[in-house]
Order: sequence, then structure tokens, then C-alpha cells
Amino acid sequence: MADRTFWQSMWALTMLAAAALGGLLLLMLIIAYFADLTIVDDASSAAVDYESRSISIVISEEPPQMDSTRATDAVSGMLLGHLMEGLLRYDGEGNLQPGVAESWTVTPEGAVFKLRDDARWSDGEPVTAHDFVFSWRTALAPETASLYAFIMYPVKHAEAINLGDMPSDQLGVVAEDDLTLRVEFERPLAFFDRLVAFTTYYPIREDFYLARDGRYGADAEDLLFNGAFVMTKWVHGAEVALEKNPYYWNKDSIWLERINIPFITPDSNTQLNLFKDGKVAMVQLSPDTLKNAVQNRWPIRRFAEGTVFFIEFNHRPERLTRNLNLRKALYYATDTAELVYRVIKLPGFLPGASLFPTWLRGEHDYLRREYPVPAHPVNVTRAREHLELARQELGLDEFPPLVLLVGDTPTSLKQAEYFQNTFKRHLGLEVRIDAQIFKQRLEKMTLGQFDMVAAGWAPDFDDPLTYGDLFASWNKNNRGYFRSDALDAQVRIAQGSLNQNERMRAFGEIQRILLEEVAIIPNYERGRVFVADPSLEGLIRRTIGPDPDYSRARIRED
Amino acid sequence: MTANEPLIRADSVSRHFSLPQGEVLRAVDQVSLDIAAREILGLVGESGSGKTTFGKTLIGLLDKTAGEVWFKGEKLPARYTPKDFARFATRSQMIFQDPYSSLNPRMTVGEIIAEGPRLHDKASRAELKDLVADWLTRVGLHPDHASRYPHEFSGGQRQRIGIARALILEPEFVVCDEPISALDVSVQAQVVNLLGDLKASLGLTLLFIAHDLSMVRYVSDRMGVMYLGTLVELGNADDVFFEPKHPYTELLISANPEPDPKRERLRAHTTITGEIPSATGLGNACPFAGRCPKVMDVCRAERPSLRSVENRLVACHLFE
Amino acid sequence: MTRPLLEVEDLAVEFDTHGGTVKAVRGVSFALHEGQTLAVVGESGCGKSVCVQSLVGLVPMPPGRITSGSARLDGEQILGRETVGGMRVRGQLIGMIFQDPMTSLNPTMRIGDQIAEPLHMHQGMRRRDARMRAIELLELSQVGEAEKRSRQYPFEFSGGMLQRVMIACALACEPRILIADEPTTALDVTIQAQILSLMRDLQRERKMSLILITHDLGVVAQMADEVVVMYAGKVVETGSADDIFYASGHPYTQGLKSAMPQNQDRRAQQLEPIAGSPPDLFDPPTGCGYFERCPRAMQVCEAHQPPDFDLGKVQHRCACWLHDARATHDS
Amino acid sequence: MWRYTLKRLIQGLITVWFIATTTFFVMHFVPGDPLSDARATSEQIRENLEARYGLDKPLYQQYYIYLRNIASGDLGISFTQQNREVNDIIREHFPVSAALGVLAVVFAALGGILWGALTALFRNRMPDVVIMFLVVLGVSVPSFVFAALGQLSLVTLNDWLGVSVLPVAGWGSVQHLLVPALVLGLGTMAFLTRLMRSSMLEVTNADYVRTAKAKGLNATQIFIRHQLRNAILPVITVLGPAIATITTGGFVVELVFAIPGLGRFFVQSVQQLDYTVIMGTTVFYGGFLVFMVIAVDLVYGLIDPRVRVE
Amino acid sequence: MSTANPSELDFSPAPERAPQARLVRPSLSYWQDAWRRLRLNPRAMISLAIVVGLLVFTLVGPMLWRLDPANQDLEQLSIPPGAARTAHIVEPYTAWRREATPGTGLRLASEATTQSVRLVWDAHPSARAFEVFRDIYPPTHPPTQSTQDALGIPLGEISPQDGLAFEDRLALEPITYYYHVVPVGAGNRLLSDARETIEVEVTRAITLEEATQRGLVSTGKKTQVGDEVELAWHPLGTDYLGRDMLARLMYGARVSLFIGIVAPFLYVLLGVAYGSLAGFVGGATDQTLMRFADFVVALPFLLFMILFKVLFGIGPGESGIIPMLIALVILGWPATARLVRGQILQIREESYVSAARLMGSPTGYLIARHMIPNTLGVILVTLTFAIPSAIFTEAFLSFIGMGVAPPTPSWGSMSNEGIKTMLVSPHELILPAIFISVTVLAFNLLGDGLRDALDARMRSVE
Repeated sequence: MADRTFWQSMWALTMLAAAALGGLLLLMLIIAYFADLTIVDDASSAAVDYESRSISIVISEEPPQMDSTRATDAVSGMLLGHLMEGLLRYDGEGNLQPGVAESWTVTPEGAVFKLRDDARWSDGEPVTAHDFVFSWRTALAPETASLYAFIMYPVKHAEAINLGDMPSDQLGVVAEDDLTLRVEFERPLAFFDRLVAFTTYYPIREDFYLARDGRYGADAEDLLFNGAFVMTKWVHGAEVALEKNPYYWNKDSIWLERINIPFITPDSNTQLNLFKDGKVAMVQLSPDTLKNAVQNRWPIRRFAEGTVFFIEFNHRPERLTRNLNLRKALYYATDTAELVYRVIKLPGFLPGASLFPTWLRGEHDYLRREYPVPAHPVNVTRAREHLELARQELGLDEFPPLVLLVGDTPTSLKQAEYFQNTFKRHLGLEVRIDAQIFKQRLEKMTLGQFDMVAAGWAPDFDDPLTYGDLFASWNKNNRGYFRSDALDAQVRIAQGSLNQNERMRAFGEIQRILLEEVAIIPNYERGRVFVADPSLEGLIRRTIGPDPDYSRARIRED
Repeated sequence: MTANEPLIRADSVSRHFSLPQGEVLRAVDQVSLDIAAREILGLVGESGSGKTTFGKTLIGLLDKTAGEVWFKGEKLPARYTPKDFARFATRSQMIFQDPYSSLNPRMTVGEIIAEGPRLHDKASRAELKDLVADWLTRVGLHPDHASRYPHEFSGGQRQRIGIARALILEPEFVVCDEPISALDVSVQAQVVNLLGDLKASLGLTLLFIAHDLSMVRYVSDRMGVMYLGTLVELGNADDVFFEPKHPYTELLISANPEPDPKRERLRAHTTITGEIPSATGLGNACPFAGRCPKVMDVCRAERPSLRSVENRLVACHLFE
Repeated sequence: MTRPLLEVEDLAVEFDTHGGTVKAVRGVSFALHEGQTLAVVGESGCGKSVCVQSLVGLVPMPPGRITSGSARLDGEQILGRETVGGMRVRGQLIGMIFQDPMTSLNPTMRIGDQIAEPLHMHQGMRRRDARMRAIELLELSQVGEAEKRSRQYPFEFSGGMLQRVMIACALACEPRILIADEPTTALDVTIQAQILSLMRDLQRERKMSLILITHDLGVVAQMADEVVVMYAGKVVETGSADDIFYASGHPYTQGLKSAMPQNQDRRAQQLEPIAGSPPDLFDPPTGCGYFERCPRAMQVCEAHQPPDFDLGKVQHRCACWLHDARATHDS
Repeated sequence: MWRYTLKRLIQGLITVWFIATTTFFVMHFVPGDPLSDARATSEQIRENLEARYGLDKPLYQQYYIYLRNIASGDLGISFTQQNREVNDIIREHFPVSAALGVLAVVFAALGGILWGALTALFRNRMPDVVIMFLVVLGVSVPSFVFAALGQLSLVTLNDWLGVSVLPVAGWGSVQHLLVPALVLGLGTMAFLTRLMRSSMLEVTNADYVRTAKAKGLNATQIFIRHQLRNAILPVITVLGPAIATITTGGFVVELVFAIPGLGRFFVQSVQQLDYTVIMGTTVFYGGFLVFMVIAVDLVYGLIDPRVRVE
Repeated sequence: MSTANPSELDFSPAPERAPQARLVRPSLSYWQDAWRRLRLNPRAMISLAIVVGLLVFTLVGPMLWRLDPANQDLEQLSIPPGAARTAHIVEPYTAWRREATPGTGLRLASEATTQSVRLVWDAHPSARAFEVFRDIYPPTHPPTQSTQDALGIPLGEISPQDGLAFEDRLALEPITYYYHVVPVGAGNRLLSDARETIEVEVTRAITLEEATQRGLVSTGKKTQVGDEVELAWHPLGTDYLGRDMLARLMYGARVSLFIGIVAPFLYVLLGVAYGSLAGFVGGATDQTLMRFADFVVALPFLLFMILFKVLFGIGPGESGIIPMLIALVILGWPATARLVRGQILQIREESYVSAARLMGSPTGYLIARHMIPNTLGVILVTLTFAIPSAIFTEAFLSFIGMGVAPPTPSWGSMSNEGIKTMLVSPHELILPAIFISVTVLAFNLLGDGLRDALDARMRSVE
């Protein structure tokens, strides 16, 4: 072996490696310059920092945009809840609190809101009733094409305006003066005050909106705020930063100076790792990360988030699932407890029993306590009897496979696989899973290309009606075409009556009809499990309204 | 076919290649010659002189750009189809330069040799085996070698296989494209003698292409010298070798070293300056004008044509 | 006669391959004198290149291995030295050119730089001076437009031109010995003549010694003073060119000659090929390597290596049993 | 050279047209409705949205408008981020992917060359065997496993040391780049190491290396000037495709390390059927890759003089 | 030099020798020779054995291990390989009416089994409600990060009006748990001082019905409540839905190897046809064909895999293998086409092809007999190297959720699932990942070996 040759080559290689390393460092500087990166990692982004009164959190996805009239997703809702304030807002217990409106009176025909005179936009200008009029008109304008325009339909002429049949100045809302907002209803309504806390009802200032020339809400500088925080930084897909709004009328109740959102990722492992690394103050746990959190001895917290999930049947005439006995067979074969305890495996989830979640308030107590759902044990024998009846009614020798349409997220797939196995095991029914991306699933739902579809419904406002009208025959979200005249009649009562007792009875009826007809198989009410930094206090988790809400959070001094 | 009609007649045969830049490479340019039956015509020249291209053009492996070839008075097609090849396979064959690439490495020697007869239904399966064994013996190999693969043989042995393949259809005319240049001296003679013997026993006509002048002289009856796609001299092999007329032939022969130190010491080595240029853009000049020690003005203006000088043909203005 | 410049004794080289050990060179001895041309002749695979390349450490080791022998340059042992001294031998004392000029030059480096490299390395010349010298060397090797050519890359040259570049490269440090390993095999005869005459001229000018490896007896006749004939990894005959051509004592040398056409006159001549092919050096024969093909072989040749016989004249030696006094065969 | 470059660029443009056309038609035959959302909408709103995105026009007109817009550099407005132009999205997210990709490619190329040369030097000895084992492992483990393990080891390291040595995820500083780029480049690095090793071994036996030895150069010079330089050539020829693999393969790493790159955005927009973003990013990526390959070829020409003159 | 005594040497003429060199080595065809070389390469041979083993595993395995990969054993979720599997037979579950149980303090209302753990406790004066926690560590176990008590999983909040009892059914495992009941005071404050803790050892339980249905009870013997049974055996553990890992790996291998082998096979076949056509016909046809191939090459591979995946869609109950196959073939062929074209162009110039043409070989014969066999080595090597990349592509698509549709398992989708639970049940990631890696490794090494064995240049070196 020519050792000398070898060592000379080695030497050459070492020099080259050193040169490469140098080049690499230079390259990183160049990259840093072009990709707008800092050379040193910003150390201030610790999970909580008492000194600077700042926290860091992670969000699972980038808000598509921050125009409150068009926002539909939870992340936008969460951020807007920190940045904007409507006429009213919810507190930590879910009670309505004054927001921009100091006082209000609601009558069956309309409502009058008295605005506080110290409410300010983040540029110091006062928030006036005109700002509400403008934003509501904008939300309803057909060219805005807001998906949530329907939530304003109780306002007079709103629907006609939204459909382009009437000019938007006909909307039944007027600014009597800068601080008085008068709203006229389309038809008598009992819960308008609960609607105005919703995102779509947030104010927008006209001159600012027009000055952004169609870019309102696209970037941090394209927004004007009237909430507890202002958005100071929005690097798309990467980072959002909120700072305390010095013009917020209630700024004394806000302790936090800054909320950093330096991470945007849906990956639960990454989120967990960030929490573990002390980079974020709160992290949602998934069934997969829960165990690890226990092993890490973190203080785990739980909260019923309240979205209801269910299997919706296709009631179109050509579908087998139109047969009540088949639906009953499937219903009795479903063990929601097993689904929640053995498949989902997260605390906070409740086995589903009704379309109406447990947290909805009725007249005096929770609606579900006032109108309890009869116990529903799994009953395989009964399920098989119904299946046999269905087979005879349908004149079938054997059941063809049923199509279960689901989304393509891991969670829905897991549940679909569970149902497939359950129906096969208990009923011998073949279920075909049709997993589609979100938009394709929606299209298939709309076109009725399914027998069953795994669906869920998140509440928009704090009244049982947010669920109650879902299966009304005219509701476009009733994609399974469930139709019951009795139910429709009850929905009309729930919508139109001003008598809470009467309304709640109507909801009770709706619940009964849905269960009797087996319009759906309730699966579960979703829960959330999370860990937060132990020194973070005052974090609000809620069912309705922006969640999680850090606006009233503070850091305990160690 | 009259008595003095040649077996092969090439009339102004050209083969041009177009290059990517739009230039035209005149690999063979208007070469005319006759080959008589049972004659061995040697063709010499430096690499790039077009001798192999000419050989391939004669038997249809390359299309003719211009000119005509007659075989026994029959005009051959300008462009061969597979059918044409099938038709002419029993008339003309070729022995290739590189004994390594001329045999399909995936076929046994027996399959290679038997391919011709099999394609032409010359023999039944049983006969084929005997035929192959016979030919293996004729080229000095053992019949058992039929089941072996080409890579198991030495260069000389492979060339024997190539000869057997080319001759098994008993063609009249065979182009030997530098059949010995890849072989060692001791083996060259084996192959040359084998070719000579087979030529005699089968009555073959050969076009023997090589760059080794001594060997060509030794093998051939007549000898042609090519330079840049043109035939510059053609005549009796010994005549051309010992009394070259064309300045190029002269230089070529003087550059050819002989295995005889005394003669080498005595010999005047007039070396050609420069190298063979590319056969593009020659225009109308004599192709050799650039390197010719006896160049005249006319050489640069006009291309000399092949004319009869004494006992041979020479293309040079010196003899006009 | 004076002491030889280079003296090689009993050199043996082996190669490890997948199939086993190839004994490529099996005890080779020869001597090269100052200003002389020594031709090493033999068929492909006879070990002539390996033998010479092993002298200057160009045989890759492994898989190659020198198993015995010595080589003295001016009395100094040079064999198997990869060290600083070895490097001085390579390039400075011994220059080398190879068979295939197309692949023997670095395709990605300018011609001038490749010639300048050894100057820079061995003579500590500054880069610019080395480059100037490279141009001079190119001119010396009769490369036209040397300055322009020195800035070009190998692919822009013809084979003959590249061989001139190789010569310029080899001569850069004015070596005492030039080894030319089949320098003209890949070239046309006309170019071969040019290169050979260039080499001869340069050799005379610089009083260099030349080792010319070739299989072409014509080239040997033209160039050589002394000839070494190799067969199957062994030297079968050495002597002056005249001895080898006119009084060769070995049947192989004789066979080679009669296998080549002679251009004496127009007299028809019958070529006499050597039958068969050389032995496989995986398993070299115990006796004479030529036994299988020799027309005059004797029983003794099969199992016994012939010793070197002195054929009367100085330096004409031949390894063949025919020269043994006991040989009855007519010789 | 210039003519060649021009010719390649024109070919590149035609290729981009082909990519654009394929993308357009693939996209328009994809089932599903990009305008639907969780809350059902009225016909009126749908029509408004369709008009806004030009979906109400016949397909050939849409195709024509699409090509015209691409030619003028306008890729349209996103369906999901209704206030943002696709151009903005690419402008903001591509530099991120590019920074990651460039660093990964350089990691891969430098690493591949150095490791490859090292293993060739140590041929069949312990370091060679060990490195080649790791290399083979490197090409056999899926990238997502690497990404997950990479992040996990970062957390563990930080936890173990008690300080945040390198960030676990996120974006913003050069430190954020290191581990993701390494993870992204690992597979390619392993591939290039193999390539470099074999090309190095081949070059070792090349005639010109023998010439260099005969010239008496020392091993250092031979190694750098003759062996390495020529051995790198085959590595460079595969760099073009390697850049493609790395830049488009970025989404796993981007997802795991919460990096706001274009790849992650692409996957997201596919889930949302965001036509304009999908078409825009595909065309942009396609064009980028086409021209990267051309650029690599041209660079190759600079290093290998034989290619320079066609 | 001869060592023998010269006087004993025989100087008579040697007998006649064979004029031709003997060929003593056995005759080997190209493929036999390649196989011989391959056999000498231990890494390639091990890889080949692995590949064969994988095929056996895939094709024969399911016949031996007859377990439906979709069958969910909800009694044994995410259990690692080799976990204990003894269970007690218990009565079927019935809803609990939260009857008061005698005793004081936090106590069990019935036997703690994996079916349910029922806790009852006593009232607390200042409790607005009670929060129930379940931990796997004793309360003395030090918390790692927080200053606050880590109490494990918060199971739920119980309002006193619903009774002072709680039933835990959440993913119970047969281990020891520590239950904490913490009163919740005003303002939702946990009154940690008033915390009560109980250590509960949970036994694995199964109902008779379940056991019978799953075939765990032998028919001859009468089994009753309280008896012990052995649960189904899962040699490699189960996944998050209690499905047998071994069965899933076997079926997953079908998908992964099917995609991995069939897709490259098809696109290599297509590439060979396309490339040999272009190479053989040559001229303008060649130019056009190769231009088109260049276009297809330029399509960003993964982006288009995703687009095609969405374009073809997956219907209900379909696995999505075929669309993925089609997409791979559509995007994969040009590389082979280019390679084969190059080879054909090269071989076209070989003299044996000229010789065959001179023999009058028909075109088809020429391609089939002379050209394809000589490219086969290269094609085979390409194919071997294409397999790992196809397997990777499948895994990658599955990872980003664009792979095969459930319940069809594939190694990629299994890894995708497993990666989420990497920390708590590593076997769900490690097993499929090892299968992917070993397969890819085997094909890579086999490819290396084949390339070495088939490489003509290697041959000429020897």
C-alpha cells in the first residue's frame, strides 16, 4: 500500500472539506440575505416571557385571509376574535358581555345598540355605528360572495340584498348617529343579541376598506383593528405577531403585550415537539400524542369543544338508505361508546346521542337535560331484525355494499374503518369507504353520491337553532335530502316564536323526530385535550366564539 | 455476362454525410472501379480516407448518395430494403474489422454461423448442425466450439468465426474490412492464409480493405489507394507498391516501415507534413493539394480525374 | 562497453484478479545504454508494457505486485519507490509517452497547463515561466501555432498532435530516458513516420536513451539499436537489431519474421503463420512458454525452462534449448 | 455557445408551455368543485364566484385567457386566499423553498463529493465499508422517517443540553434552515456519494492519471487536478434532476418542520382544489426546473470543455 | 531457470501438438456468466434471498397466517409484539346507574377491568364539581416540567347533582392506574389539597359473547364468567385499531410490492417499446418521439403524481392502486425510453447488426434477436433500480395522505399512521419502515450486483 500517496490524497481531501465548509458558511449568509432570514435565531420567542409580557403559540394552519365578512374557518375566527370586537362579545363562561356596544335593547321587531364613545380603531379614530352599517352591507353584497352572509338574514332585507334582488342601502340597519345603531328584523326573532358576537358582524371602516383596493385582509398592513390586539406581522405560512392595541377601550383588562405565532403547522408531532422544546405556550393533544404527554408528566387539560359529528344518511328515493329499517339496523349496531373510548381514545369526547350537543342551553337548564334522549344501548339482535325487515321490504336477496363517504383526514379515515368493520361484524354488511379530499367530498354530498356520509356541524351562535334547522327540507346543508313535514313545522316554530318555552319544546320535537326517523346516527361530541405552560393563566377555551382566547391571559411570575 | 465484364462495377459512387452545422462530409466522392471475378482488390488509405465507407456502400450497408453499382451487369438499388439484403445475401458478404463487436455476444458461435442458412432455409435443422461443424473445421476451429459464446475466444479465433459466418452462404463477393488490423502479427498471417485458401477453394472475389500496405500488397492482385474519399491510384498491387505514381501513394509507401534494419537505415524517409484534413469544404481543389510536396497551381483550382497512366489509373495533374 | 544507464534484473510482476493471479512478467532482465534505443517487442499480453511501467511505479498496486527483481538507474535502485526519490525518477529522470494519446491527457485541462505541470512541480518554475516553456516545448515537438494550441483542450487535437503534446510533456524536464509505450499503434502510417522521426531527432539532440515498446517489427527495424523480444512474460531473445533481424536464434523471433510480408522485391512469398495462440498467464507453462506453438519443439521444452544461451556475440542472448549442445534438432 | 444557449432557452419555453397545458387540462378534468364550502351557498353567490374566476366561460376561452395571463406573468387570484394573487404567494413562499432547496442541494453535492472521494480513497477498508453502509441506509429510508427522526433528535438534544441549540421547527433564521436542509438533502447525498465513489474509482485507472503519475506529480496534485476534477463530471450531470427531486420533495420536510415553503402550500391547495394556485405553482415549478436543468447543463459546459463546443 | 539435472533431459523432437488452443473452461452464456458473477457477490445474493423471501411473505404468507388485515381486535389496541394476552371472562357491559357503594373515601364500585373502572367518592363541602384524573405514575413520581401537579389524563368533570361517581371506559389497559378525584371550587379552581387518590389495578376482560365470537373459547369446554382465556395472538402486535400487524404487513406488502414491481415493469416495458421504436426508425420520427419524451420528463414528478391522483380519484371501496399505477407509468417511462433509444442507436452501429442485415434479417427479427437481448442487461438493471423509487413514491404519497385508500394497508400508509404514535408505540412505525427500508435496500444492492455482473466493461477487464 502506497501510504504516502494515500496521506497526500487525504490531505487534499481535508483541505477541500475545509474549503467546502467555508463555502457553505458563505452560502448560508447569501441565502440569509435573499430569503430574508436573520443570522441568529430570535431568542425572544420563548413559550412565555414574563418580562416582556409575551407568549408564543402555534396555529395549525394559515388563515386564508382576515376579512371578517368572508372568514369561515376556525383559525381566522380565533385571530379575528383577538383583533376585532363586535357589538357584543362572550366572556370565559360563555355569557354575553358588552363589546363596542355599551348597552342594547332587543325587541322582537328590532334592536338598538348604544355604542361606547371610547371605542377606537387602531389608528385612533373612533368606532362608529357607520362602521357596522358598512361592514354588514359589505358582507351581504352579492359581489363579496360571503359564505356566511346567511347569518345576517334575520336583518330586514338581508336575504334579498344578498341574492342581488335589492340594493344594499335597503338593509334594515341604520346609524341613527355615530353611537346609535338601529336594526330592523325581517321577522320576529328571539336571539339576535347572540348573533352580533359572530365574526361576520364585526365592524369595518369604509374609508380604510376602500383605500386597500380589494386587498383588505390580505396582509397585516391591509387591516385596521378595534380589538384587544393589533396584528403587527404576518409572514404568510410562517409567522403572525399580535401586539396589544393601545387604543382598545378596555386595554386595562389586557395584560399580555404580545402574542407571537411563529409556527404554523398541522403536524401534531411537531406541535408537541415545539411544546417540549419550550417554544409554545399551549398545544392541542391528539390521541397519538396524549400518551406521550402523560409520560412527560405534563398538566393535561380537557375541554368539551362541542362540535357534533354524525353519520348522515342519503334519503334520496333511489338509495337503499331511504329505508327506515335499514337505517335502524345500522343505528342499533352502532356503539358510540366504543367509538369514543376505544377508537378515538381522547378524553373530553362524549359518545353522541343527539344532534343537539349537551352544552346547548334550553329554557332554564341545558336543553339536553330538559329534553333528555332515551338511552340507546347497542342491540345487535334488534339491529339484525331490522336488517331482515329492510331486506324483505326492499326485496333484496343480499344487500349490495353501502358507500360511506368520508373526508381524507387520518381521523375520519380511522373512524370510517371502524364503522366498516363494525357493520361487517354485526350485520354482515359490506361498507365501501369513499375517502375524498374536502371539495370532492362536498361535491359528492351535494350530488347525493353516497349512502352514508360522515359529517359534523360546528355551532355558529349560542342558540339551539344553530343545529335545529339543519334538517329542514329547505336547508341547503341538508345534503342527504331528509324530509319530514313534522320537522319542518317545528323548525318554523323554533325560528319564528318568541316564546322560549315553545321554542325549546320545538327543539325537543326535532330531536325526537330525528331519532325516530333515524335521520342521522349521532357519533360524538368533540372534545379537546391540551397542555399549556403552567405559568400561563386565564386562557379561555370556549365552544362558541374565538377559541382559544388568549386576550385575557397573563403569566404567573415565578 | 460477357467474359471480360467485371463482377462488380462501381460508377461514380458517392456517399455524403450531412453534419449538424449544415456542412457536408464527402466520405466517398465519385469513386469508380471494377472488380473482376476471382480477383482480390486491395484498398489502402489512412483512416478517414473513406475506404470502409466505400466497401459498405458497395454491398448496401450504406445508402449511395450518388452513383451506381452493378453486380454481374445487374444494377443494385441505391437504398437496400431488408428484402434486398435477403436477395443479395448469397451473393455478397462482409468480414468486419473488430472481431469483438462483430459477433453478437448473446448468441452461441453455432447460432451465429447458422444464422445465414437458417434465414435462407438452406438446410434442415439436422443439416444445419453438420454444416456449422463443417465450417468450423474449415476455418480451423473444433466442431464442439459451436455451443460456446464469442467472448470465450481469442481475437484470431473470433475472426475465423466471422469468416465462417460470412462464407457459409457461399457468396461470390466478400468485402473484408480491415480483417486483420486488430490482430497480433503472429495471428494476422493465420487469418490471411485462411482467407487465401478459402478464396481459392470457393472462387471468391474479395475487396480487401486495410491500412497495412505490405499486407495489402501481399494479399491483393490489384491495389487501390484512397485519399479523402477519392480514389487516387489503382493498379497492379506490386506496380503500385514498388513504383508509386501518385505523390500521395509515394509518401504513403515511404512512410511504411519495413522489418529490415539495413534497408531502413538506407531508406530516405520523406515524411508527409501535416495530417489528413477533414473531408468537408474541399471545394474544387485536389484533396491532396494541402499536403502534396509537388503541388502546382492547377491542383488548387481543379480536381484531377482518374486517368490511365501507363499500366494503371492515377488521379493527379502531374500526369496530364 | 560502459556500464549501462539502466539495468533491470529478474523483474517479476503479478496481478491479483477475480480469476486468480496473473503472472504477467516472469523474471525479465535487460540493460539500456546511454543514448541508445532499446526496443521491447512482443505480442499483446506478453508483459512488455507491465514490465516497463513497473519500473517507474505506474503499475497500480494493488492489484499489481512486484515479486522480485531490481532496476538500477546509474547504479541507483529505483524499483518500488513511490517516495520523493521515486517521483524524481518519474518525470525528471524518466519521461514516458503512451499508446493512446486521446485518453492519456486530462480532458478538462488546457494543453499548456498539462505540459507546464511537471516544470512547476520539479523545477519550481513560476507558473508563467512554466507556461512559456510549455509553448517552447510544443514548438520543439513541431506543433504549429504553439501559443494558440497551448490554450486549447485535448479534444480539439488530432491523435498525432496529441502524441506530439505527450512528447512535449515527457521531455519537459529533460529526462535521461524516454519510455515510449506503443507510441504509434493508434496512428496512421504517415503520422507514425512523423512521430518516429520526431522522436529520433529529439533523442539525438538530447542524447537521451529511448525504450520503445512495440509489436511492429518495422518500427523496430527503423528505430532500435538493441532489441528485447518478449514472449509470455519472459525475455526470449536479446541482441542488437541486426542480430535479431539477421541472426535470430529463437524460433519465436524467426516465426514472427516469416509471418510478416517481406517487401524485398516482387517475388511472391508465402506467409508462414505461427500456429495457435499465446499461453494463458493465469497458469503459465512450466517449461518454455513457446512450446505449444514451436515448430521445432523438443521433449525437453515442455517441462523445463530454457536457460539463457550466449550466441557468441556480445549481448546476443537467447533462451531456447536449441542452443544447448545436446540439441539434435537441426538448427 | 450563445446559439446553443438560445436554442436551449427556446426549447425550455416550449416545455413550459407543455407543462402549462397539461396542468390546465388535468386540473379541469379533476372532479370536485373548488367553489363549494362547508356552509352551502346560494346559486347567486356561486354565479358571482364563477364570474370572478372566469369559470363561466367555455373551456377553450379559459385556456386562452390562462395562457395569455401566464405569458404576461399573471397567475391569477387564489381561490382560498381570496385577496392574494398567486404571484404574491409564489413570491413569498418560493424563496423559502429555494433557500431550503439550495442549501440541501449544496449539502448533498458537497457531501456526496467529499464522502464519495473519501470512500474511494479508503476503498474496501473500514471507513469505506462503514460509510457505504450508512449511504445504502441513506437511500433506503423514506424521507419522512428522516424528517421525523431529525426533529425528534433535535428535541432530545435541546432537552439534554438544557438550551435550545437549534430550533425544532419554524422559520426566520439561518439556524432554522440547517437540520431541514440536511434531512432534505440526505437521500440525494447518499445517491451522489455512490456515484462519486464509482466515478472516482473509474478515474483512478484512467490513462491521464497514469500520465500525471508518469510526469512525477505528487498524489495531492494528481488527486485534485486530475482525479477529482474529472470524477465530479458525472456528479454534475445528475445535479439537474437532483435539484428537481429535492425542490419538489420539499413538502414533507416543510410540513414536519413548519416551514412556509411553496411545496407545502401546493399540497394544501390540492386539498382545497385551489385551481389558480395549483396551476400557478405547477407551471412555476415546472418552468423553474426546466431552466435549472438548462443552467446545470450550461455550467457543465463550463467545467467540461468538450461540451462547450457542442 | 530449470532446476532439473540437464543430463537427464530429453532432446528428441516433441510430438505433434493440437493446432488450436484448448478451451478448458466450461462454456457459459452471457446470463449464466452473469449469474455466476452474481453468485460470487454475497451482498447481491443476500438481497436476492430477501427479495424472494418478501415475495414468499407476500404471496404465501396470507395463506399461512389466515387473519383478515381489516379485522379489528378492539381488546388489544396498539399492543407491542409479544405482549401478554390473558383475559378474564366478564359479564357483558351494562350501563351503570351510579348506585352508592358502601365505604368511605375514593373507592371502586366494582372490579376494575378493561371494560370499565367505576369510582365512587364522598361529597366535599366546597366542591362545585369534581374533576377525575387518571395517571400511570404514582402521585409521588416527580413531575418533569411543571410546578403544578401533573395528574395524568383529565377524564371528565362530574357535577354533584349527577352523583358522586365516575365510570372510566377510556382506552383502559391492563396496568396499574392512579385515579385522582379533585374537587373543583368556585372560579373553576382545582382544590388540589382535597385531592383523593386510589391505586387501581386493571385486569384485562372480555365478555363471553365477544370471546365466543372471536373464537377464543374452545367449543368442547364450558367457559364461564371468571375463567381465563387467551386473547388472539398477534406476533407482531397490533395497530391503533387493534388490527394484526403481521397480517397488515403481508397485505401491505402486496400493495407496496405490486406498485413497486408492476409499475416499473410496465413503464420499463413501455419505455423499451417507445425507445426502441425511436432508436430504430431514427430521423424525424426519432426527433419527434424524443421531444415528447423530454416534455414528459420535464413535468415535475411528485406534483403531477399528486395531480393525477386527484384527477383519477378513488371511487368508493377502491384501493387506489390502479390510478397510482397509471400515474407512475405515465410519468415514469421516458427515462427508460431514452436509455433504450441510446442503446439501440449504439447497437445499430455494431458490426454484428450489420452482419445480420447483410444476412437479410427482417426488421422484427433484427430487433428481437440482436438488439433487445443486448439491451436486456441494462433494462434489467434499470428495472431493479426503478423498483425502490416506485416503492418510495408509494410510501411518500401515502405519507402526505395521497396514497392508497383505507382500509387497504400499504407500508407507506402504515408508516404514515405509525409516525404519529412513534413515541408511544414505536412498533407501528418501525415495522413498516423496516420493511420499506429492507426492500429498497435489497433491490438497490441487487441492482448493484446485477450491474456489476452484467457490465460488459467489467468483463473485458478480466
